[in-house]
Amino acid sequence: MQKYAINIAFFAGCLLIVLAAQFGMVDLYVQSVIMFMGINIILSSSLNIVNGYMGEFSCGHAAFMCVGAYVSSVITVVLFAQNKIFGAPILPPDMAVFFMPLAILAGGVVAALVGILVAVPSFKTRGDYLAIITIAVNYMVISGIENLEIIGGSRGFMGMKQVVYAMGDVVDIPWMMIWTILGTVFTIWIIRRFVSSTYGKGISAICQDEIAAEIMSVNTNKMKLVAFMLSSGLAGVAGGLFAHVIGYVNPQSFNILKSTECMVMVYLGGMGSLSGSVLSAVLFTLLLEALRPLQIVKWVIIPLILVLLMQFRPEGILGNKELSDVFPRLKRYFRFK
Amino acid sequence: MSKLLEIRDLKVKYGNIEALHGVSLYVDKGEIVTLIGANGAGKSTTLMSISRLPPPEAPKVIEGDILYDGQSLLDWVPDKIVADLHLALVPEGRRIFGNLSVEENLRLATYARKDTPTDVERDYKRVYSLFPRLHERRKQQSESLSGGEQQMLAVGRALMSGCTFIMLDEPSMGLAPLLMYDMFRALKELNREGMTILLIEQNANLALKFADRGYVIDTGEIVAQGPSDQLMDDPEVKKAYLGG
Amino acid sequence: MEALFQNIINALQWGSFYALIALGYTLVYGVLLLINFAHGDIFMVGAYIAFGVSVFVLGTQGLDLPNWAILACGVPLTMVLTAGVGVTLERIAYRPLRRKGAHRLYVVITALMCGLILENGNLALLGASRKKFPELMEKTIWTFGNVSVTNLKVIVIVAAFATFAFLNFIVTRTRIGMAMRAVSYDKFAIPLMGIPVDTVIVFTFVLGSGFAGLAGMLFAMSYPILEPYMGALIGWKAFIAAVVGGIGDIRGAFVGGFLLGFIEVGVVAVFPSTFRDLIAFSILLLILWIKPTGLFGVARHQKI
Amino acid sequence: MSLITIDEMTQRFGGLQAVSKFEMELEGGELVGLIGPNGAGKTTIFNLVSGFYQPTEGSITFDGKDTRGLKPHQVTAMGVARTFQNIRLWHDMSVLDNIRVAQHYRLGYSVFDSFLRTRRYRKGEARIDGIAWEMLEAMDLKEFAHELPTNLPYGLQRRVEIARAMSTKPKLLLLDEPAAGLNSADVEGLIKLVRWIHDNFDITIWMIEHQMKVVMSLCQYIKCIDFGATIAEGTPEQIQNDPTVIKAYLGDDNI
Amino acid sequence: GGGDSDTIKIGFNIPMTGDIPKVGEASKYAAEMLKEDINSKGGLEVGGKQYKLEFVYEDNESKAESAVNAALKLIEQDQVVAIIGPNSSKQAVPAGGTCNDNRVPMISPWSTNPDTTKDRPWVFRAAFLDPFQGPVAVNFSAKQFGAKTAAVLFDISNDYSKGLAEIFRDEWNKKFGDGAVVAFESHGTKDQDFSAQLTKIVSAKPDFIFLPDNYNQVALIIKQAHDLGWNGPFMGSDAWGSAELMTLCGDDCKGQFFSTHYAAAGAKGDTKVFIDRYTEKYGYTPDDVAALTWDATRLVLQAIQDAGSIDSDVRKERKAIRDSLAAVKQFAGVTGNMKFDAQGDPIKCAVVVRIDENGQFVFAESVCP
Ligand SMILES: Nc1ncnc2c1ncn2[C@@H]1O[C@H](COP(=O)(O)OP(=O)(O)OP(=O)(O)O)[C@@H](O)[C@H]1O
Ligand SMILES: Nc1ncnc2c1ncn2[C@@H]1O[C@H](COP(=O)(O)OP(=O)(O)OP(=O)(O)O)[C@@H](O)[C@H]1O
Ligand SMILES: [Mg+2]
Ligand SMILES: [Mg+2]
Repeated sequence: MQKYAINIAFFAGCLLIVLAAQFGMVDLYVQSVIMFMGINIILSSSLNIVNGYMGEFSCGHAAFMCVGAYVSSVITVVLFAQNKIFGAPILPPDMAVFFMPLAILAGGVVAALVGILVAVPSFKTRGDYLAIITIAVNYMVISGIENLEIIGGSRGFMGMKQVVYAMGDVVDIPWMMIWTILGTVFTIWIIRRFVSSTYGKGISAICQDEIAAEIMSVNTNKMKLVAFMLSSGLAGVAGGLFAHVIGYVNPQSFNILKSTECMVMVYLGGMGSLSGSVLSAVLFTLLLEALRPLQIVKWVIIPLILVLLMQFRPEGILGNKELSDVFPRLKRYFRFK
Repeated sequence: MSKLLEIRDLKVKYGNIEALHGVSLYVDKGEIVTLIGANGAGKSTTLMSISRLPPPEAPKVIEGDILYDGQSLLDWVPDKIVADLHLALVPEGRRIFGNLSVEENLRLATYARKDTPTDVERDYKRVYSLFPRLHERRKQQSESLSGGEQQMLAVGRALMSGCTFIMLDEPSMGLAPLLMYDMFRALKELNREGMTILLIEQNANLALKFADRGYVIDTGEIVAQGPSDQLMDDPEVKKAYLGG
Repeated sequence: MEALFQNIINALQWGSFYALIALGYTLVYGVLLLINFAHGDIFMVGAYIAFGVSVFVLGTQGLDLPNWAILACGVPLTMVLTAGVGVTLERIAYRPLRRKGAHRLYVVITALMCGLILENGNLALLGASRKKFPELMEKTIWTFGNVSVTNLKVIVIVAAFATFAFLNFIVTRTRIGMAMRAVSYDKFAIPLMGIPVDTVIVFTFVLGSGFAGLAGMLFAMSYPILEPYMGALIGWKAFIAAVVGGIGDIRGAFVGGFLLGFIEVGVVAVFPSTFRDLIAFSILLLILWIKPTGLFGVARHQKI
Repeated sequence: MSLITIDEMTQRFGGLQAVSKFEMELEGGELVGLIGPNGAGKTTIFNLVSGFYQPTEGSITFDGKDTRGLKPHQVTAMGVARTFQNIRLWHDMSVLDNIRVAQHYRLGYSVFDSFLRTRRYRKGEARIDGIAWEMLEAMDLKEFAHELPTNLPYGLQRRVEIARAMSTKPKLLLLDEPAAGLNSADVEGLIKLVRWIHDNFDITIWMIEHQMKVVMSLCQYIKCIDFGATIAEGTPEQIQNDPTVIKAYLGDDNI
Repeated sequence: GGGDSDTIKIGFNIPMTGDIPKVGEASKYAAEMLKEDINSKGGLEVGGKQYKLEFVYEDNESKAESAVNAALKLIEQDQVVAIIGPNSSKQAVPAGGTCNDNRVPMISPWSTNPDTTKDRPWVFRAAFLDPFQGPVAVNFSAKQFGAKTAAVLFDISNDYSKGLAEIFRDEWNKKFGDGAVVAFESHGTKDQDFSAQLTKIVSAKPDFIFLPDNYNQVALIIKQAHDLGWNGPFMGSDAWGSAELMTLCGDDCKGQFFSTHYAAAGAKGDTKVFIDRYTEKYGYTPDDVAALTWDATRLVLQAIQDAGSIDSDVRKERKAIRDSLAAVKQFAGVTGNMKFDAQGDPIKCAVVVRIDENGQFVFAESVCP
């Protein structure tokens, strides 16, 4: 019983948020901040698989987010929304309720496939050469979409709001909030289970000594493939949620800056620390919103804070530990690993 | 003879783990002294503290003093110790510069030398005659050298820095017997030319045979010391370190 | 045909800037294995310093020297001041981390942050208005048929080659150069050779940032519009160029810079320019696929 | 049928011929030594056998299968395990995890099982856990199971590395200078350990070592190479008294 | 918030950081000036009562998601009655959606993307759209340069630039037959070197080059075109309309034409007053963003006044503002007279200006729908 205390508390918390949202106890602004928090958690913890656990240096995470966002948006819009190019909805809009998670997952899957574009070179190259490949992929994806007139090119793509309304028409609850929370939980759940399995530890082995790993029977290429696809797939999920929360996507929303933000969150939290990634994503999102009134100064302060933080904790907030290693008592309530 | 190097109850820490709990030892000019002890006893730590290498890899001195020629080394920086005091260290695990060729590695060691080119030339000759294999491979990327070759390079490099006092941390590690003996002979030769030597060696028998005096260190403390032959007869030492 | 020649010249000039900046990246990387993401912004600061120097110190608002004098004093002054900026960064941001033995990627992220601070700090201080760089040189356009070259373009290209020759000499021929390469492999053993590590590192930053300053000045002369974010994109691309050339290797950065210049110009010349990034980066990807460690980078094969 | 047959194996690095026409045949169950001057090509031979390098010429047949073109992890899966000249443990993983991960090739479940924690997953984890603990037990490393390798003394790290290699259930165990960096007392321990392994597991051991004490007391048969080619082979006695070996390798120990 | 006190809160969703900080600055300056005007007069008079104005500025970092958050913050936390901005369509489109959902009137001063206002009764804009400006450019340049062939260079990642470029191309081809646009080249937003594209354009020998680009890039492009030996004319769009253009571009830009909302030089009446005061206050002549923000804000204020009284319930007040905005019959702005069509887009005239010898933007011609 006690072992699940946190799971239950967590579940209750999520439920509470949803209910609060439902009965207008927290206003839309707070809600959207919470949703972006969830999305950032997905981004940072998924990137942590590659940059943290596997010790690679991927700088193009936003590319996969972008792919996921566009794919899932196009699916939902084509299926459930009236659209200039794609015309009338194919399915009755109220079915969106059931298809939404599938669409978002589909986005994730396609993003994972794009992840292969990075994974395969990683068989041969490492470190900073791979970093370049990820950056290149980021630029290519953006440039590619800007040239895809059918989905709006650089004008961006919209219509997802209609789908969200359609869901609202069926049952009027804060759907996107629910999907985001589910997506976040799903991500953490999967990653935790993966990295704590012996199978997943193969990735850490590659990080710490690739040669030893290969010679000690770890199929390094396969593991890299898995790691990259998982990471980019989850980024795709984040993208799908992002697109439907805002109701509009634009290639430039996924440029190198976005990737940089993901990186910052990972290293802020600590390489190879899942709870660290979650923590840092929350902090980072709050920081961004809290300092909004500072306008220009904000973007001097935030990096300054981070630089100072690095000086005091040169291994990120949690280093490569989990919360449970820092506060062992937590172990009683929850299995972090 | 005068005490060239003297350590007075030295205490050092890695982070907040104390690795040496008050080590005292001295080396006279022109002497060969060896430091033996189990793995993890603190031998390398001692040498790294003498060279004043910076943390985190090297320890931090928290108590005691290190005197060289009567002056304290504590406020010296490592590169000056090599450049001005001619006190060289062959670190554990070789630490050669793998991206440079063998020759470049040797040349780099002469970076801070102030004496005449002829002396430098002489040292090149000496090193190459000491380790002919290095001469064969002088153009090769030192990264791809075999373990033993790398060890030779590490020692040769220290000699190229024009030192008068050399500290070696397990120089025979990974060396084939023949080479090992050759190297010890070479060191003896250098010693006769006036080189002072402080040696860490796993093979205690060999070390004591080679050295004039010895210290036995265990978990950060000196547990025995004295002339080599005396130590070799010490039953305690025999049992613990000479393998019965 | 003429278009071809014209584009070669365009590519040479644009590539020169990539090369100049990439050289700075590679220098620092070659010593600290640190991707100094702030480098693009140091370049930007260099441009602003050049602006300040040639307007408020030597120029119309200051001593009001003639243009040739401004150039003569401005270039070295800019290089020195910019070098100062680079060294300051290394002193206050990177060195403490290094001392604490932080993972190198944390230093990289710090560099990234420092870049942001430079960009937005500039924006906050000098406001959003862009700066116009004065014309320090009587522009002359030589035209052969439809191919036209300005004296400035020639100067830029020459400067790039000269810089390369100089840096290459330093790194491969001099002892400090050798020390620089050694530091990159193992900082720990450097002092044991009697070499002061920090001196070597500072020297590297002086070189790297100094030439970023030169690049900034030349850039400001060729593209006389300064804005805080001008260093970001070109910085990223120069980094890419450096890596494709084989990061850590001076020749690599130089060739890589021009390669990128030629690819970008070439793609625009041949394909619809809307596809530029897509095709250009695909080509780079291909190159890295065929030569996984860049053009000049040697695979650091693990000895086991 | 012999366990491993190495036929005319040659390895070049650019101009340099590190191994030339090396021949070796092991029936299975032996404990053999490989000695030779530094740079003779010993480690390279191990790298070739363990699939880390591909031979420039010649062939390696293990268990009747040609191992050329196989990746190291496949070779390991066939039953070749090794240790390294300088220790290569995964420093940020507990000793236990080091030994768990080394059994990667027979986890017997897929990535999705690891997500869903299926029965296959639990079975697989349980199995390798069992083997891991057995191995720790056998090598009496039990009390260090949850330590990080870096916190262990050098001697123990060596033993952990051997345990890790053993946990892949090899038929052939390659030890590259296992005694290097060990002090005399630990060397004694190592000798006992290797002998114990050889007696208690159905395994063939092939070791590189420069400490004659170890080689001579352990190996039944010794091969001495120089410049990548065999210069002498035989029993310890023969080798010790072989003039070419003395001249090229052993030398005399008066200092 | 709203009307319960005697202040009126209006939100500004503008880019103070990111790609186009200058735009944010201009908007803010204009708004500040307007606020001071009115508050110094004791406030805005509505239904015989004086209300002080309170403007809340939120930085949207020129990011889509940030614009949405900024909008929500203004709506929920600050309880503003109306929102001005965002300016560029990248943020205006999503933020417009948000405002429309939450029934808050929003006016984007600058956005030209039809989607911003399309099917969004609560969203308006102050700038004319590409489908109107495109033909203006076509007809004018055809007449002015007697051109048959044209080349276009635009910013592919800037939907304003891209949209206008495409409309221009289609219009031109319609007028002079396919292939009359001899070169259609693009560049990226942060690019600084355009010589490759220009080489292509120059060798295609068009009669003139259409350049729907931001003024900072315009300055570079025209310089580089001249370096490449191009001496033909350029035709520009309203994004040229910045005081900075001349400081950046210098002589190279003199003699070029561009279509915009108003001609600063030789302006009369309110426009002149506005320009002079702005110039005197901030040290440079206002660009089109400033002017459009000024108009957009005044539109809201007029709408508030038209509504007749301030409703203490913010929601009702917003509704009132929205209705009277939609009902605006005739509004005399510094960027010309306008009223809104069904979509909430302005119906207003465009002017084409010439950059004269002393860098003034002088009126050349006015085109009305
Ligand atoms: N960088 C370090 N950080 C933390 N602890 C360290 C570090 N280096 C050594 N130690 C610890 O300090 C103690 C002494 O280590 P040292 O390397 O001096 O032993 P040693 O006598 O050289 O052993 P060996 O014979 O294996 O070289 C050991 O317990 C070791 O775990
Ligand atoms: N990857 C490589 N590239 C080039 N040369 C190499 C490479 N690996 C080894 N060599 C060379 O091949 C020779 C054999 O190396 P190897 O490591 O096998 O020697 P070894 O017998 O293990 O010596 P030791 O006992 O010192 O470890 C050496 O001369 C070494 O320089
Ligand atoms: Mg040691
Ligand atoms: Mg070897």
